[in-house]
Amino acid sequence: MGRLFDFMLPENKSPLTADSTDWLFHFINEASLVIFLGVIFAMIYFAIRYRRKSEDDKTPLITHNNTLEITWSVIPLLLTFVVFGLGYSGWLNLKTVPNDAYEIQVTGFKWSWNINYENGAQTINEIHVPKGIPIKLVMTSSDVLHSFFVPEYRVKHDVLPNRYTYVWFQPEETGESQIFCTEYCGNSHSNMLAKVIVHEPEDFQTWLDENAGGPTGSPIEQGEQLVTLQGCQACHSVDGTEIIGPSFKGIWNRERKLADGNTIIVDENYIRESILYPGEKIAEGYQNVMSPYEGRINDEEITKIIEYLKTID
Amino acid sequence: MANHSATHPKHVHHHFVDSNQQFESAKLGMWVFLVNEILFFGGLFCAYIVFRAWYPELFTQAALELNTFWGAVNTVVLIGSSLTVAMAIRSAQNNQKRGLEINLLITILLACVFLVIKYFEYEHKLHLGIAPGSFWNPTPEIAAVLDHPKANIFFGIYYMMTAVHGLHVIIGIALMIWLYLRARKGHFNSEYYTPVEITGLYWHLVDLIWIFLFPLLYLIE
Amino acid sequence: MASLSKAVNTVQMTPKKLKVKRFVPLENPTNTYLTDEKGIWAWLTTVDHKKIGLMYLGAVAFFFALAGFLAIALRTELWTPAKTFIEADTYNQLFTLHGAMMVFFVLVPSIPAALGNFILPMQLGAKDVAFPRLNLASFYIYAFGAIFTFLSLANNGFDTGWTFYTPYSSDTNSAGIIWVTLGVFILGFSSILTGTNFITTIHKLRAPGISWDRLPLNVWALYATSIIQVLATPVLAITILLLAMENILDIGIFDPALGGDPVLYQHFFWFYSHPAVYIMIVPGFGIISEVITTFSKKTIFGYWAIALSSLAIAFIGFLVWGHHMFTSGQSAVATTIFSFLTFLVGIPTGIKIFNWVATLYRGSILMKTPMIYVFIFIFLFSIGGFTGIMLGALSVDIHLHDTYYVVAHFHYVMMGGTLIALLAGLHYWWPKMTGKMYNEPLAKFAAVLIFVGFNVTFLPQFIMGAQGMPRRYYNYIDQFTPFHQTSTIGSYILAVGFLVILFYLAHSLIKGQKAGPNPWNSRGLEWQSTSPPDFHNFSHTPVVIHGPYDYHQPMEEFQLGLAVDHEYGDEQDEVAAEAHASLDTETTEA
Amino acid sequence: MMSEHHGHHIASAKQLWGIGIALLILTVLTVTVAGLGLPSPFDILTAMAIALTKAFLVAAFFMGLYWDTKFNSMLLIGALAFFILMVSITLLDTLYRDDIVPSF
Repeated sequence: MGRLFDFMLPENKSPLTADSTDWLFHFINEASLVIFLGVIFAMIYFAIRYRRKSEDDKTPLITHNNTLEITWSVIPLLLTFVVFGLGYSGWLNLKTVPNDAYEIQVTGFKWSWNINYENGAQTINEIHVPKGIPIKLVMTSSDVLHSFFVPEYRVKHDVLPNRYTYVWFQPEETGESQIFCTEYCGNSHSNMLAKVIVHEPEDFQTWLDENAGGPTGSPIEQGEQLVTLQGCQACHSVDGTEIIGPSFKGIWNRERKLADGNTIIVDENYIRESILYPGEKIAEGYQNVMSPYEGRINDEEITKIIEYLKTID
Repeated sequence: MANHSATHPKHVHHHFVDSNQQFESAKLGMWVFLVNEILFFGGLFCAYIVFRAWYPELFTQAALELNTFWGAVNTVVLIGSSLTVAMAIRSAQNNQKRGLEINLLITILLACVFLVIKYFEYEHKLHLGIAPGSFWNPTPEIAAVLDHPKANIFFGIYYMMTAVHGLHVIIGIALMIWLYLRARKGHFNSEYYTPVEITGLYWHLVDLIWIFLFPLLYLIE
Repeated sequence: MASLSKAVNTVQMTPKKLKVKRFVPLENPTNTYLTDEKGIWAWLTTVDHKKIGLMYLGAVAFFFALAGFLAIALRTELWTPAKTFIEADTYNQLFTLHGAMMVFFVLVPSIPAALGNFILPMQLGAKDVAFPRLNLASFYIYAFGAIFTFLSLANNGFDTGWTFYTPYSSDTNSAGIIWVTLGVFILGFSSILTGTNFITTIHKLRAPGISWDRLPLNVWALYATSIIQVLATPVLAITILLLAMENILDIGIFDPALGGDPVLYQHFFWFYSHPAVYIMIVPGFGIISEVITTFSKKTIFGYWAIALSSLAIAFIGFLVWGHHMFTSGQSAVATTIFSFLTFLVGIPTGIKIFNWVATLYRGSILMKTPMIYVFIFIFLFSIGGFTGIMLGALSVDIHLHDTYYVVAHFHYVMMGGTLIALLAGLHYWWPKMTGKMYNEPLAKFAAVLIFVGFNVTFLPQFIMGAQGMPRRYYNYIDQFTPFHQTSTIGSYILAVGFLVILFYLAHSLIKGQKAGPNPWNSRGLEWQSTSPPDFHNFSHTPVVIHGPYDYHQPMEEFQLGLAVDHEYGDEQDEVAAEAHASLDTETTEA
Repeated sequence: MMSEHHGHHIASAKQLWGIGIALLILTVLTVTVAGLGLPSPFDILTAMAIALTKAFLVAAFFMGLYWDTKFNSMLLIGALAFFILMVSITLLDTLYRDDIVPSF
């Protein structure tokens, strides 16, 4: 605390992952500042002290000085070794997940984060965690590259399709922390935001139990929750607003013009096809940007979503 | 470099001091270009090595679909054409206009033979549905032998490597025809044969690449 | 003055003795490369390296203005956290285009192909580059590449970022990506041809006496650059070809949905694109060395340290590409080794800066515009370098990767480094290229505007980046608003600075004062010709007996040429040579 | 005259044919060895050793590096060195993805 460059960093809410990073950040900044000011001072001093007095100025012949060359090669070299070593050990710490970490599954997709808990609880764009214990996120992507970044924990890792990557952190106070996607992933990349919500351990347990098993209620209610959990609303509104894709409002059983000029009635089969293979029949006036949900959603869930969509009029 | 007493021959450009400087420059330039070529193909070889290290069994399996006999024939054809190009340069150095023309013609012929064989190889594979990328649609018999989920990637690499190499062969043929036409007009002699020399270098590189492609793609048992 | 001295010196050079005499460049040349052939057609078909260099300079300036205009649009859009005046799709396409144009159309060709083309043969005392026609071809290939890139805009554009990461780029349905990859592929050839040409020229076309230890540091820098161009660019070509095939044919090498590996794409891409950073900055180092000696009137401090550090940077630059991939999912072993090697590349860069500052010691320092840009360069580039150390440190990079901190870092290096060096070189060689002087007070004013505007634009980006602001964001959360607004204001100041430069350079072309052959009293060989130079650069074959920075030697000994009749070249040549001989008043013992 | 032009060595027809025949024999050899089915990694090692020998013959004699300036050979070797660098560093990633922390 109380370092010169404190103003640059966000609050540190996960000391176990952030402390060494912050220390090194300050160290490099301060060491750099000293050398930088030295160089700039020397440069400006020489410019004034040795300014040209006449066109006939004679300058001495100084070709080189091996002692100096070695000095200003070796000292920075040693400094950078120190920086490398500290960066390496801090990074090892970020890589080494404590054995007792609580695991949460995270799936990134265009343009939301889907969170799955061990007991079937699901959320979208909200990671609920208890404070004071290490949390491990096991992450994958269902379309393109994303990157999971929580500035206040100093953790970041790319999220790749067909592979699992992970980060860990241990929040020490309750509250919210911002999550960003930092790997460019298309139109709404900058809206792919989420929050870590840190609870007291007992509150977290209550929350987890309440949400066990995923969507609940009537098929229509489950359909509504699925539309939220699957991130549909990042692109499709339910109130008629045009976002990236067509709104869900008032589409059921109506005619729809397609980009290829044909017209189609929006029925069960069209909705099913549009979820699984969105590129097949594009609505007129929209781009083909949705990633296929084939393999990410089952028929039962599709049926529930269709039931829900019928009700939005 | 300092030799200014010789007259400035017609084929020497204004910014060169003499014929030798021009020849050496052209040759150096060509070698630098070959460095490019090596790293250009290097990218493909790198992809090959990475995937082979990941899936050695895939490469053993998939190489069975490639015809070693015709691959070997093509190797011999290209080596032969390298030999004739070297002979063509020798002819030019010795002022043998006729020898130069004949050797260039044989080279062009061999290069065409290479492409024809390659064409039949491609044709056969496409017929079996072993096609690159989204055209990948192997017949049931092939699919039964080649039951590897990443088989499409091996052939993706195979097609990229051979097609880019084939493209170099085509460019080589075009250059060789250009040389032949100039040779017929008597442009080359022992004092000036730079284009023959540097095209020869290019052609040898095309041969070199194939020398590695052949065992890497065809000879995995 | 008028005596026709036929006295001739003999300089001992291996393997044979050369007769040399002094050639004083004409104050008012009547026959220059600009008057040699006239008309637009003569320009478009010229094989003269000087004209090609100028054409490149014009093209680079055009693309810089265009990409700079895009930057202003982007900064304006970021004035508010949500939409200010353009849609997300447009924004994404604009930042992609800004990046791609700045990298491929501006920074890569800027110094080598524009200034380098003009200056390199002159510094070597050559009449042209080794392959003048290839040189012209490289310009047209560059133009074709640009056309293809713009055709992509007519085909839905592309919004992948200039890095074209798979699978986003290979899955996109926009045809624009095909056109732009084709464009970049073609541009690569232009870069390769320039590099090939320079390497050959430096090896084979040096004037008598220019041994490797008398090569100007600018030439050393361009030599190192050319090596990188030749070794790295073909890998970009094959990468971009594979990417296009991935998009068109789905060959599956990079696309995880087809079994491929997106991280492999990143290896391929950065194998070129990291060394490409050195393609952009190393020529800048060359310019700094030239300018700093001229305006200190002093021998460079640590000639070999600076020359060899360029080569060291070129070599080590090939070993560090993975530091762009610390969060990508590459293996831990690779990450560790890449981080370690990354620090090694910082050392030769530091050595250069220390040597430049040491050169100032006990010099005779004249703060003309080029020298002011050198000071700005050292200031901004040092910040870029130190923040590079920050990003090389593994744990810190995890936090800073893909944030505005990185954006600010590479702008400090690329714009604060390369572009400022380009401005230094442009002002330094402007009298040589055009024969005219520019308005010095206005030029200094513009330099100050650019310095202030630059820092106002990019310093806040370090802070918001460290605070967590990710790059390539169209919307942002409210807490970053003040930083973004400061940055936007800074970008406007920068733009005004560049407009001032445009104004006084245009004015100089029309009404500038005559510069004379050597307005800075430099010892560099390129200054021992007329301004502007004649078609063959020199009316004689220059002979060099001193290093390019030997300010302790008299000027006369830098104006030597072969004292033999011109038996080659056209007749104009001989006339010009005789005209010079008649001005020859004295000779010096060498 | 020719002694001055060190780049203008003229190979004899005998030399060139000799190299051509050697290349032919090596091709037959590599196909034969591949047919033997040597255990891995000896199969790929022999195949590469033969290919390198062939490449050396082509580069040294057909391309004339044997008689040429050293610098051109350096270019070729340099290109190969950078290729090997590219491959080996990339392999440092792709072969060691499973190690969570570096196992030096």
